[in-house]
Amino acid sequence: MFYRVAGQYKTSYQADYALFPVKQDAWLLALVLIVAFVVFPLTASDFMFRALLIPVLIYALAALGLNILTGYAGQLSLGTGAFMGVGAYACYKIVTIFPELNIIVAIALSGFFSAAVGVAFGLPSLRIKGFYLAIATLAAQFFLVWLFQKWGWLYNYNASGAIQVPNTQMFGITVTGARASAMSQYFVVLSVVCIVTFLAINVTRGRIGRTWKAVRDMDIAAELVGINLMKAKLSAFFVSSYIVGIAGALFVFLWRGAAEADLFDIQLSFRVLFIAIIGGLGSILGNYLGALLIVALPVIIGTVPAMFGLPISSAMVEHLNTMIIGALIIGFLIVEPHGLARFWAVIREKLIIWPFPH
Amino acid sequence: MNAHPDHHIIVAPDDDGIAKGATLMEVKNVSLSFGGVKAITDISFDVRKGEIRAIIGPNGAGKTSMLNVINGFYTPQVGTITFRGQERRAMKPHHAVRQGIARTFQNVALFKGMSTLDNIMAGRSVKMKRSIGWQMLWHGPALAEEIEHREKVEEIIDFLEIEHIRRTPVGKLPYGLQKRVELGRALAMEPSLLLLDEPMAGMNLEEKEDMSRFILDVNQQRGTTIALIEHDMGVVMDLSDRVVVLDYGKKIADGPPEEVKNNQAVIDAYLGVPH
Amino acid sequence: MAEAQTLPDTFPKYLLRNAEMFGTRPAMRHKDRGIWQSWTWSQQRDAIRDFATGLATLGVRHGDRVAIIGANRPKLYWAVCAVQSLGGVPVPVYADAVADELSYVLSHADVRFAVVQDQEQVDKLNSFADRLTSLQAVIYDEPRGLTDYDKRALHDFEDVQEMGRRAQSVDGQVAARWEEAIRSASGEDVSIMLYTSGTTGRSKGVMLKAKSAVKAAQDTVAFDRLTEKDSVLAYLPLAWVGDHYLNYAQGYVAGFCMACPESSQTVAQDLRELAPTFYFAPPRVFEGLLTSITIRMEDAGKLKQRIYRHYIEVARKYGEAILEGRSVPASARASYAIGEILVYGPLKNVLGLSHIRVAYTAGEAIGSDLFSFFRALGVNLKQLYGQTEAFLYVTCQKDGEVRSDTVGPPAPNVDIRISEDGEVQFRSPGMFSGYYLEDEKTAETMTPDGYVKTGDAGFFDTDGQLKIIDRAKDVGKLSSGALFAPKYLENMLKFFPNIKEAVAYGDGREFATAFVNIDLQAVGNWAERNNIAYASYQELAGHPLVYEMIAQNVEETNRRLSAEPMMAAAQIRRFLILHKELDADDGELTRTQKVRRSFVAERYAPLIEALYDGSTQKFVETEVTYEDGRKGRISANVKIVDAPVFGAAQPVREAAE
Amino acid sequence: MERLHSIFVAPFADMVAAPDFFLQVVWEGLVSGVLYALIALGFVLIFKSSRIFNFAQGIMVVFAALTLVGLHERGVPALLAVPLTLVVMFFLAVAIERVVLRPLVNQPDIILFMATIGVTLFLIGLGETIFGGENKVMITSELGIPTGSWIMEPFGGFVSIEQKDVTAVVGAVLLVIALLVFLNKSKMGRAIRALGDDHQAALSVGISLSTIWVIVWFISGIIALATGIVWGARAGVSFALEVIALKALPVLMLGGLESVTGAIVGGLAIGVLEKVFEIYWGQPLLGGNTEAWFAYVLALLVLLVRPQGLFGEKIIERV
Repeated sequence: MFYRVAGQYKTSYQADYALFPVKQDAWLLALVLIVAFVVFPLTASDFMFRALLIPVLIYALAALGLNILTGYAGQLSLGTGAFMGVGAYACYKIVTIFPELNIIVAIALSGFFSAAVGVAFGLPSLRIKGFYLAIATLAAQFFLVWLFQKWGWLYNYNASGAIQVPNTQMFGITVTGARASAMSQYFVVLSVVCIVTFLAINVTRGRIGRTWKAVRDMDIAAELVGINLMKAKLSAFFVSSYIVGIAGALFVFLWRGAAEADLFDIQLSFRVLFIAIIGGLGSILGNYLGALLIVALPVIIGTVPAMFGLPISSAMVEHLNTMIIGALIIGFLIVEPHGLARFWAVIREKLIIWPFPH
Repeated sequence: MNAHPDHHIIVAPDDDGIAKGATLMEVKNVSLSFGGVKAITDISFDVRKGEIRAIIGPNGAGKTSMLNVINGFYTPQVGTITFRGQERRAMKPHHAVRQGIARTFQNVALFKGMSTLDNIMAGRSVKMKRSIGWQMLWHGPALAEEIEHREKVEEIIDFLEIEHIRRTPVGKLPYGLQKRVELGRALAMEPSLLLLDEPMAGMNLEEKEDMSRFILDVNQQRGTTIALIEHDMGVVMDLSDRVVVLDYGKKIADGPPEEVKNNQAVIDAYLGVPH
Repeated sequence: MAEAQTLPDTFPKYLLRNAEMFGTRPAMRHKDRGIWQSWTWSQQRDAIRDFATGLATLGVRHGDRVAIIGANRPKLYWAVCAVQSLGGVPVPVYADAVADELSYVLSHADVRFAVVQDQEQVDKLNSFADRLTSLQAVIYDEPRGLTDYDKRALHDFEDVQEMGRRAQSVDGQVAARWEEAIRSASGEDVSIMLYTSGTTGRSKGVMLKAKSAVKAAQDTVAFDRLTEKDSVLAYLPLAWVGDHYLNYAQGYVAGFCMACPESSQTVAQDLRELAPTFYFAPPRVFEGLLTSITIRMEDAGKLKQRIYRHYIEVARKYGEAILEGRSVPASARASYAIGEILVYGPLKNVLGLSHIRVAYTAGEAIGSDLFSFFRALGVNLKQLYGQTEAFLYVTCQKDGEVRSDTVGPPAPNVDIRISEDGEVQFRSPGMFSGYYLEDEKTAETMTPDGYVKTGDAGFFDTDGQLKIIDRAKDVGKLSSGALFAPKYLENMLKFFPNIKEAVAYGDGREFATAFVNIDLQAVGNWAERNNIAYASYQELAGHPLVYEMIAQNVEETNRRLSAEPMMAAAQIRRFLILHKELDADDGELTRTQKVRRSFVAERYAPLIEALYDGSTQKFVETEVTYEDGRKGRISANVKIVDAPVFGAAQPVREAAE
Repeated sequence: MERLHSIFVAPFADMVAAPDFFLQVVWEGLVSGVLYALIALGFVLIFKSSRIFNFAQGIMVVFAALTLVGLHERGVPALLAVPLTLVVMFFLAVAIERVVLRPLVNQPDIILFMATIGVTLFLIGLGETIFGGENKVMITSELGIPTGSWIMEPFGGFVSIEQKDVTAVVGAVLLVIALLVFLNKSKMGRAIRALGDDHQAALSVGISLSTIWVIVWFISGIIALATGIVWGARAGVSFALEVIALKALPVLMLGGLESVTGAIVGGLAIGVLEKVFEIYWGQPLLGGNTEAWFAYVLALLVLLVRPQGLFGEKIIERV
């Protein structure tokens, strides 16, 4: 209906390969960006930033990383939480060793550590396939979390066993630590997420993205068209773990402020996996939709009954939340196994061919 | 505004310096078995540059195993394969691709979640070189490379008359079209030797005629050497220059179609005369 | 009007002018290799110059006839202009013409060269090359499959261009001389020869002078205010006068951009991508669009259907008035505006009609519901009446003065009169100069005082618009003496979506009868929704429920006929549904899809007898031609059904029994 | 040198020096192993019959135990609570078949896997909403399970064996025997086994797919309850068990997804090995708590050598 595509024809491949070949998509994105960069900062409260906006962005980024591995390259991972942990601990060590380093640079560097660990645990994928591979990532999950607890060097031998984010500044504004304002943290997270997303879109739509998808759809055929499976799989592990790693660094440095090893347990892995699946495997947009749903849901469950004068204990909120998310996952898989992104794609398609049903 | 496109860029195989009619590949005394079960026994034949070579035989004759040996998917226990003058026995399939051997599969092996265009583009992965750094930026060298290969792929799409399904996920296509897309993907690799595994299996008469025409066109216009497996004798006889006949993993005849057609051993094999 | 005197009088002159005036504006697009390949006017001039000079090298001379055969392709359109630039005469031929037809036209026109699209056409030419001694060389656009052909008299289009470029580089004056020859060319030369498909007999080569052709195009370009900013999709056969006029002639005169579709299967998709501003389609295309809209909407959800029906109703009430700028209540205007957002806009978008400024339909009568439907959506659809002999336009409707049952007043500078026996005759700037090599036929068609006989029966109604009833020679009389205009009946029947084609009989008989072809898409969809299984057209056509449905349509037709004094006597008393679709390959339709009534009558004589002898079914066997040219036979027991008649006609029926 | 000694010599020396303690460790490991094996068994059954990687198997254990305890808390006599819990598990099986499996039939494996994770979350939420999230004590004695312990004195030392552990082992063995008899001797059992290989063949036995699925999930439910009772008796009942339940995964990988024998052997092996590793290497050298990851790393190492698991059949790739 609002998508009027008649007359939007391409006279060159450059135009055909534009980020948004359809004008309306570009407008929509511009609108979203304006809301994110202008409207929210002008209107949102600290609670809104800390409870909703920042976590949505960080979870979406982590899911994006996972999605590259699972959705694009078809390699199931149950160890996302631990890889986020690697990013977070790496960032912590970098910041303690080089206190002068710009925090963004530190975060960007920390991704390489998680990427390296990711590739190491990805090596078995060359021999092990499908569900069997999940065990490799589970091994990473449990082993790494154990390591976070036992290896004192990682947390500078703090008595508490936790890492505490120091105050750091960028352009004279405190962006991490207890003194940082929610809004400044939001801007940092938003910028990082936007840039990474842009780069990820580019990688997934070009040769490398095709290689990953080929491996996902049929690895034997991929090999027989000359794709080097090892390179393809390991590059997916690398890119995926890199993004997951910086999501982990953001998670601790720009949101939680402090972290213990338990924060990166398997529950975190599952939460990110749910976001990727509910959002839609093999999609970039889906990660944002999924994160919005999974992060917003407890907030809604926590506040809506109260508005109707039905106070619910926080424990009950948590129980209901778990149950509803479980039901939602099943429901979504039944209604649209390909997630919210596909859901949106269907709606978009419907808008384009409106008023026709097909 | 584009300059007007040159319609005559034909994606041709690399010039491998082998003259038309000379031996491109030679299979010598190859035997293959799986856990004691013999699939191929002591088979030798050659493929000459520029010809259409058919490998035929009843079901279970070892045809697909033969192809799998040629493109490196299986390693024979005995025997050698010489391709473009290089002798080898074991190698990875993606090395075979780099050497110039491409193939299609009996049961279509496409990337089901990807569009026709992406499937054929995937066939050009080997030829694309831009690093992940350029890919991330997209604009610039990566895009230029993408477009360069897109042009080649569009030629193939045009050649195979599949313009109307360019953006359709191949999983949704009818079988006959999937086969054509798969041929397109193999052509995108610009092979010196194209292996076709039952290109006409499961097709109706009209689709078979179309496919025969494409195979002939590929051979004539692009000069691609083709080795194909077929179960259906009729089509093969019209199409191929020379035919190898296998039965129970052994070679029972080799020669031009007319000669093979009248060979008693071949007739017996097809009629199912017990050995 | 100083400028008017300097206006070019040939199309190549326009090419040079456009290349100067609109050098960087698009002249041609072609959906190829997944994108719209585009050429500016100056690129187009260069391409044509290279080809023309190449042709000259091959020996094309002033007055040579050059056949152009193929689908809508930039290179074929360039060939037209290139041949004209050398003073030659392009002779476009329908791409789907079978070898026999092609051979007749080519030898009749005595063509020396042919520019063809692909291997298919080359093969056709080769099949009768021995009989076609005048043909010197064939030039093809698509090299596919032609590798092994004898290349002595066969050239690639681009090789010919290359020859031209070489000639230009060898002699620096070649290009200048080419331009000079164009500038000094006479408007009196024949610009093009169009072979009319003709509903009877062999086709005739209609010769059109450059000056007349250009003048006609100038008039209509001014009439519809076409400019270089307009665009069209050239998807109709390029041998048809409509395509040549609307796209080529008007395109050169106005300087707008012509686009060629990727293939005939992708026209709808291409139209949607391109969204042209000027559009022509015969009524059957609009009918197909409406049918597909209706069918697709039937699968929509309840809410959508309600929205759709509500706003279509709003459009029916006010849409045309708003389009024509008549006064409409503010509330209706608001309602229409919402409808534009919810329904009309999206609908036009999906069909690729969003940017249409002017759309025409012609060739057949168009149902008023169908016509109004598109106008109500805001598509400025108009009718014109034309002929190859007139270089298309005889009448056309002005914006704001549009009706579905007339074809409008005379086009600019056209003079029309109705002869005593009711035939429409005209004189126009675009008028043809004669049939090639057939002077007596030319004489037959012209009146002594220089009017062209159209062969159509018609009259001017009160507001000066022309109304066409039928082909003059087809208008007959029932045995009672009442008027019988078969086309009129057929058109009324065809306005029902379930009926694709109808053939009416009754001349000299006691009453009128009809053959009906059902619309396989519409009826098939209906069958699917009602769980009626069928394996073939024949089976569906013979289904009792289908007969029931068509009987209702015939009854409705009779009711409408009974309201018209002149036509009431010709109500349809008996009809049958034909067991096969009428097909051009079997000679039942012309290449432009018009019914050959007398041929059909001959072919199905037993069925016509059955219509009049009271039998309720009849066994027939028919030869059919398949797409690949093979022949086969099909047979069927065709049922014949009575239809009720209304009003004054009643007594005749009793007499018949 | 010292380090190498502490890794490769000292632990074995300790084992030999205190064989009674070593036996105690092995016994403890064996009991955990039995529980791992039971969970894995329920899993294998479901995988064999429907190709579903049932992540919810572990949580079904907790859910069954929680239901049992919850019913008892609400005044239902212990011996009545057991059959009532079985009824609940039956309806759970029916519900899962109706709500989850039927609509998702023919979806890709990963989708079904995710659906079982959804089931997992739902069951956790449901259990906590109904019975509360706090830890509970298994009604061991109410069910007539002996709670004392036997002291044995081999090699001059002593080994303490709890009677409820012995009950668990005996119960598990009986359960496995019953299951094997069912799978091999009954028509339904054969249908279930056939299903893994060929849907059509299984259907030709004359039992509908839905029925088979309900039965299989119900059997898994029975196994879950048995596991839950035993485990609850050892460690209390709470959703913290979930993490331990996850250990069924490495067991499965080790044993092969489709092998009943593999599940049992894998379970026992992992139970014993992780305990031995923890006591003799983990605690002295690595700071302890190695049970958190040992099973996974072991399974990973085995898979690297045999990608199809210890008991899986070799996969031959075909094109």
